[in-house]
Amino acid sequence: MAVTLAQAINQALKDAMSDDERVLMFGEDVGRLGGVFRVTDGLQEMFGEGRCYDTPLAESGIVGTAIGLAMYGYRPIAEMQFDGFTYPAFEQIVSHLAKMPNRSRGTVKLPVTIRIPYGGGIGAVEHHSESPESYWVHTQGLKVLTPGTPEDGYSMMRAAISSDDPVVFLEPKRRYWMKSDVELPVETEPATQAVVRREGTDASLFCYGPMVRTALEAADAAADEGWYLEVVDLRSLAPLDTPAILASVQRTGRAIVVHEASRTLGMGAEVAARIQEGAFYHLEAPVLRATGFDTPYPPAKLEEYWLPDVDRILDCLERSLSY
Amino acid sequence: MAVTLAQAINQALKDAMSDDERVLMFGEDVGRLGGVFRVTDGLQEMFGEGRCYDTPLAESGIVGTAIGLAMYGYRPIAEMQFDGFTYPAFEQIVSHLAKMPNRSRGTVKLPVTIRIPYGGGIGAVEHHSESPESYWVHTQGLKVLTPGTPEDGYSMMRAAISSDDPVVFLEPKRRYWMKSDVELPVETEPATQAVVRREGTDASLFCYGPMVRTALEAADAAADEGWYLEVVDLRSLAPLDTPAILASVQRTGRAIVVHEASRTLGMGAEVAARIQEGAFYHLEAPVLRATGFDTPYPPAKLEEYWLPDVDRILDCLERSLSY
Amino acid sequence: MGRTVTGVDSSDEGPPGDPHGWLPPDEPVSLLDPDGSYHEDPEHPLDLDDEQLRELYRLMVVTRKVDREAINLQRQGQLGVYASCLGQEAAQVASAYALGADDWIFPSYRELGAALVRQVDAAGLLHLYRGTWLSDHDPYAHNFALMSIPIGTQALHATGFAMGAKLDGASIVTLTYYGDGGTSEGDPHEAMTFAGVNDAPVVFFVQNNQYAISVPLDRQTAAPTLAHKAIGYGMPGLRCDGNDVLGTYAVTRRAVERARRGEGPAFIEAMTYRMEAHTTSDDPTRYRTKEEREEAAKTDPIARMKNFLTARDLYDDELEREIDEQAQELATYVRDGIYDADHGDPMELFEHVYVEPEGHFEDQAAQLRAELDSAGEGS
Amino acid sequence: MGRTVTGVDSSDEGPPGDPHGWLPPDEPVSLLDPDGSYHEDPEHPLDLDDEQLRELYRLMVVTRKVDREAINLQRQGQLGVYASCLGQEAAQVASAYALGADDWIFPSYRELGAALVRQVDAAGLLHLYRGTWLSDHDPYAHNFALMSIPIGTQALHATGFAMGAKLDGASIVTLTYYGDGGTSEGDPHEAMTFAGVNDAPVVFFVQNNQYAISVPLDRQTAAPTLAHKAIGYGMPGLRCDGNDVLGTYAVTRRAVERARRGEGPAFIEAMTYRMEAHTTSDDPTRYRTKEEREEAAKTDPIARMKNFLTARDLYDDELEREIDEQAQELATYVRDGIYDADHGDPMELFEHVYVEPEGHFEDQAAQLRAELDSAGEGS
Ligand SMILES: Cc1ncc(C[n+]2csc(CCOP(=O)(O)OP(=O)(O)O)c2C)c(N)n1
Ligand SMILES: Cc1ncc(C[n+]2csc(CCOP(=O)(O)OP(=O)(O)O)c2C)c(N)n1
Ligand SMILES: [Mg+2]
Ligand SMILES: [Mg+2]
Repeated sequence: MAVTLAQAINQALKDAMSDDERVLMFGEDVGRLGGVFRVTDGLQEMFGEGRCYDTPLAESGIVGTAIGLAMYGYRPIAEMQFDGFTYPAFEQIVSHLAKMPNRSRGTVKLPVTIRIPYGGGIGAVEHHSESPESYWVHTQGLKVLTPGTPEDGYSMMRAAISSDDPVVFLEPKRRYWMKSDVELPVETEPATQAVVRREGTDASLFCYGPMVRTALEAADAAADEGWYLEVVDLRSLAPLDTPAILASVQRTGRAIVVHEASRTLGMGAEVAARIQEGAFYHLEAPVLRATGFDTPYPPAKLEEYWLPDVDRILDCLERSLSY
Repeated sequence: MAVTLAQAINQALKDAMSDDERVLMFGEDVGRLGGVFRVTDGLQEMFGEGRCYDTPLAESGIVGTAIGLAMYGYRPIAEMQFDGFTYPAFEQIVSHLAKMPNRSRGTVKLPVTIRIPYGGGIGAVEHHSESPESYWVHTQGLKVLTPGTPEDGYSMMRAAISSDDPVVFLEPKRRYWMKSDVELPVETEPATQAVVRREGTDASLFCYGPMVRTALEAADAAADEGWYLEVVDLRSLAPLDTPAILASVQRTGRAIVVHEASRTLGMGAEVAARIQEGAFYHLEAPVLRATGFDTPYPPAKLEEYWLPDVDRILDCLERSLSY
Repeated sequence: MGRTVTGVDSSDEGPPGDPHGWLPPDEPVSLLDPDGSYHEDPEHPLDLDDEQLRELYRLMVVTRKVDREAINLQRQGQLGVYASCLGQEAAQVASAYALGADDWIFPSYRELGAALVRQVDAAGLLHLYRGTWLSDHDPYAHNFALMSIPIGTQALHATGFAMGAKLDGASIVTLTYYGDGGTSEGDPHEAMTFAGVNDAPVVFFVQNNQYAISVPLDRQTAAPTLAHKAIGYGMPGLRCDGNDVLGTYAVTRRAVERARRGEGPAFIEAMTYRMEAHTTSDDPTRYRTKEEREEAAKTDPIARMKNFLTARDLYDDELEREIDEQAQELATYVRDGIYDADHGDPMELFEHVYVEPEGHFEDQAAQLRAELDSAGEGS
Repeated sequence: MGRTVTGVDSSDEGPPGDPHGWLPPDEPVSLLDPDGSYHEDPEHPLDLDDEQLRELYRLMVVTRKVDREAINLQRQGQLGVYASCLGQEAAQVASAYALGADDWIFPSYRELGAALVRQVDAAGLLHLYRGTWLSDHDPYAHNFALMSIPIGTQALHATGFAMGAKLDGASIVTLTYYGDGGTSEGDPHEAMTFAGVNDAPVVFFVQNNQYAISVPLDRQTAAPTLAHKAIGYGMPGLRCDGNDVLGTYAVTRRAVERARRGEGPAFIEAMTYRMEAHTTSDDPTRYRTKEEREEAAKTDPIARMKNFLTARDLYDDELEREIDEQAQELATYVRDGIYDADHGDPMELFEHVYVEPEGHFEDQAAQLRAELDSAGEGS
């Protein structure tokens, strides 16, 4: 059956809410409207206004009440409408959601899932195309997951909701309409493991979320030229599956990290740092980064020039091979 | 004259406010109290309640009104009382302070300085010892400066206030009482350049803010063992002085980055990524990181175990030399 | 009709300790009925001459025309998205018109009407929605700040600016727009707090169009009205019929002049209705009925002003033609300015990040330059 | 003297459209004068028996004793810092006492008195200030949430918890404490908004102790009183003399029971005074006079309750001795629990970050282990 990423996540929400009545879904416009991307479509009808509801327009309120609901015993899923609108909730996420379990010496569990549609490439206006993952990954105490396929959309969302730890769940919005042929429910690899999406010998491409497809396309293009790229979908940005990353580089000797976020202190920095720490003698070239630039996210008409694409990845490959 | 870092910053504020009546200073308790660290001591007396004033307890309000004041033509300096209390202002900093000049195609300038006492080691309760620099450095459009000496405290603060770009000015609070023998005013190297604090041949220590002194102590200790470390004070975290970083590694062949912030996506990740990108063939060992752990900042009695110190730096040196 | 708004009068020197003078009236101030009949209100005398009355009408008609053009442009793929102000023309035009030339406006993303009062280049304004740049007008040329998308954030900029004007001794008032949904965010709360304690000359103008995307007003507050929030900050909470251009003008005008006299900020709730979808990406059939929408259309702000002018003999076919032509002209101008407008130079992405660049973009700019060159060669 | 608080009575079914019923009274409710004389108030009958009256007194005295002990411990270098509740004992004890056993408290960092009502281990509580861990009590054992340092943030947790209780059909009310300064932050605003629209059974209890560190109330709001904020969220804004343990109890009790009946949230402003420095790190001589402090001491909450009990023949030397002994006992217990208490095991730093650890700390934990071992060897 052809399932889009948005449908897969929607189904995961439905199944989780059916299986466990402590699961709640709330946020701006998630009720009657079904979310601006329709990811929560039908939930309010199925589970009532008590379990799927529209909140006031206040993101700190959404996350802060999620924490209170979780303390009570619920398992809240909170939607932030867009990446760029999570920032009002920053304090609640960083100072409480991430830290309260640790603060409490483990007596308070916060099984909260924060859903965030993220990334660009959809021609949107400002603040609707950002990639804020570094903010969450640098914040200790959170798990940060991001699916790159509809299968993972379903399976990783179920894992996020079942986790007793707070999870930031980043949904690559430009892939919401990407389809897979799959029967739901489906269970993929454990959510905190990286997965090799394509094996290769000449270099490793590390990618996640919206860039998984792009990386696979780059690998296709490279294969046409006789270069075989291994594509590793990181899936979990925190924790980061360092062993899988190192294993791939040990096979290929070269690494390129791909992400939409700006380069400086994007995930590429951390992946590069870990690779050179852990596989120093295996590296035949520096770890390179095919990323967005160190400028604010551009206006829609210029985003194609800003976002990493197959060409930028192949440029990196060329540079890597030149060492 | 013996001047502490706190006094040097205080003098910089006074001199800037004397020189330019558009400079304002505000925040929580900066007026009558002179700030919880007395960094704004005497300003309200000298310049009146119009130019140095206490705000309501609301950090988003502090930064948001700073933006409006800057649009009007003032040069506001806003104090966030502690690192851990900047988060309510996150949206105003990330979505407006950093982006509005770019958004406006350069017609709107925001010469705002956000002063943030940061870092640990003072035995404080939770939220008072954090090192949030990665959040600001990953946010494109901000300049992020941090002095490691009283001289720089004065000179870099003057530079921050004179800059037409928004500056996040991170003050290493555990060094507020550190003294230098210096006559003020003093002008040190340009604020966005890294400075070699001590020359060496065997490895480079990259540090900033509170860790400058620690790195120098480590270099002393290493010298006793016959190893000569070059100590580079980064000073400007955004932009990062990559040429100076690479030049040092080209001299020494080894690099260790030191910071209090948690390791994952701390500044060490970016510095490591740039070094291996830019000086791949010069590296005799991986860039190592002597940092805080990937856990929330610890309670006061355990902070000595969490914070990087001379021993942790020397451990890194030993590992580096073992390659 | 329209209980008097106390607390906004300069003669009302009662301390805020007397809360009753500061509470909103039961009914919003309204001078024009939906059919266009006019009520005298001694508290709100009209200081508008015939030309100005016609001007208010003209501005509303032009706004509607350009708004429609923008929707068309979006349908034709020329804009990525657009947030219409259909039905809110009176609220925007009247409030902006109540300001003096030196006063500043801090809009959200829906204030085409206010922008047109300020003669902001409407084609430039739409570049935000086209995505050719993030904004395209000089705020200092029109005292009209950039449009602000993160909800409610601009209320703080307006407050800070007003604090600055006051400190500088300038006779400038600021007015900021946000929506009913926006009142739930923390920023407008902090803005009103700052404005209150600093007696800042700022007017918080909320267009209560009943919805925040799909979420109706009753999910945003349990307060009797949004204007009731004002007293919690020690400022008057005013209400007006936002579809009545005269009532809205009168209420805003008094608040603005009061602020200018140094008597502090005010909050205005303008009752109106978002007749279009939230944006062109939205599907309002999912959350409201056709009937509701049709009912709301009966309160149309433009029709009633036309009736009013007609009754006063201020409206005739010639005026109609003249205004229609002007509206068409501006719509055409906007169309021409947007249609197939150049996407701009990608290299500009590196140009405005810092006022004082430090050269650290050079490698990334070079990378993009090379990418552009090789794409050019390839194509 | 204490105008009646309307709007909190279950018989008051007036719609929120009638704002007058929801506005705070001119004077805070007070049943006990500073000299201890008692006023009957039909709106606030006391439902407390003699034992309970004595219990309130006992709790205040014990709170003050332990508070003093904590200050001593800080002076002796045993605590890093401490935020005293001196002068606020009545506000805290009375409000916490007004709750049922299943109700939850969401405190800030100053609520020793409320914690003692809940029999939270006071030595455990002080570990936060000692720095031996970030908190050291089980919230579920006392229905007392962890202390919260980021100002006002806990108001949202209390609201979410109350929303949960309501959804679950449980008869649980939550009460959250924050300060006058805290009312300026965005979070309490959002909390009151959420509470209002969800009719959540939560009581927002603000201890207006006149200062936020050095900043006096008039820099936080231009509103007539903090309680005026409540109407902007459609809930009653109540005020009480926070140094009057009986008035505070009565006002809180009604708000709590009202919430329990499903009639929604309430806001209480308890007027009190922070008699100590903000924390032991603070120097209040920089911003307030000795005279002001001395004036405030005259309204001491404990002295007046003692007079009241004495006048009712509920107080004698024996009770005094008994209470003093109890207080001394707890103070000694706290002292013993804190003095030179073990700093804990640094390896614990890795233990609670995640409930479901993923093993990715192993290398860092090993690093610390090695550092500890080598330090052990070295010393
Ligand atoms: C901080 C933030 N959160 C969410 C959004 C997404 N969003 C855009 S408009 C809107 C509704 C705004 O409603 P209202 O304030 O009533 O203004 P209106 O659109 O009706 O003019 C939302 C939720 C946003 N722009 N900013
Ligand atoms: C978000 C945040 N900003 C700043 C601080 C620093 N701070 C701690 S207590 C305090 C004053 C609080 O005043 P108030 O709310 O009146 O409570 P009180 O201390 O008087 O009980 C401040 C500014 C903080 N803890 N959290
Ligand atoms: Mg609206
Ligand atoms: Mg206070």
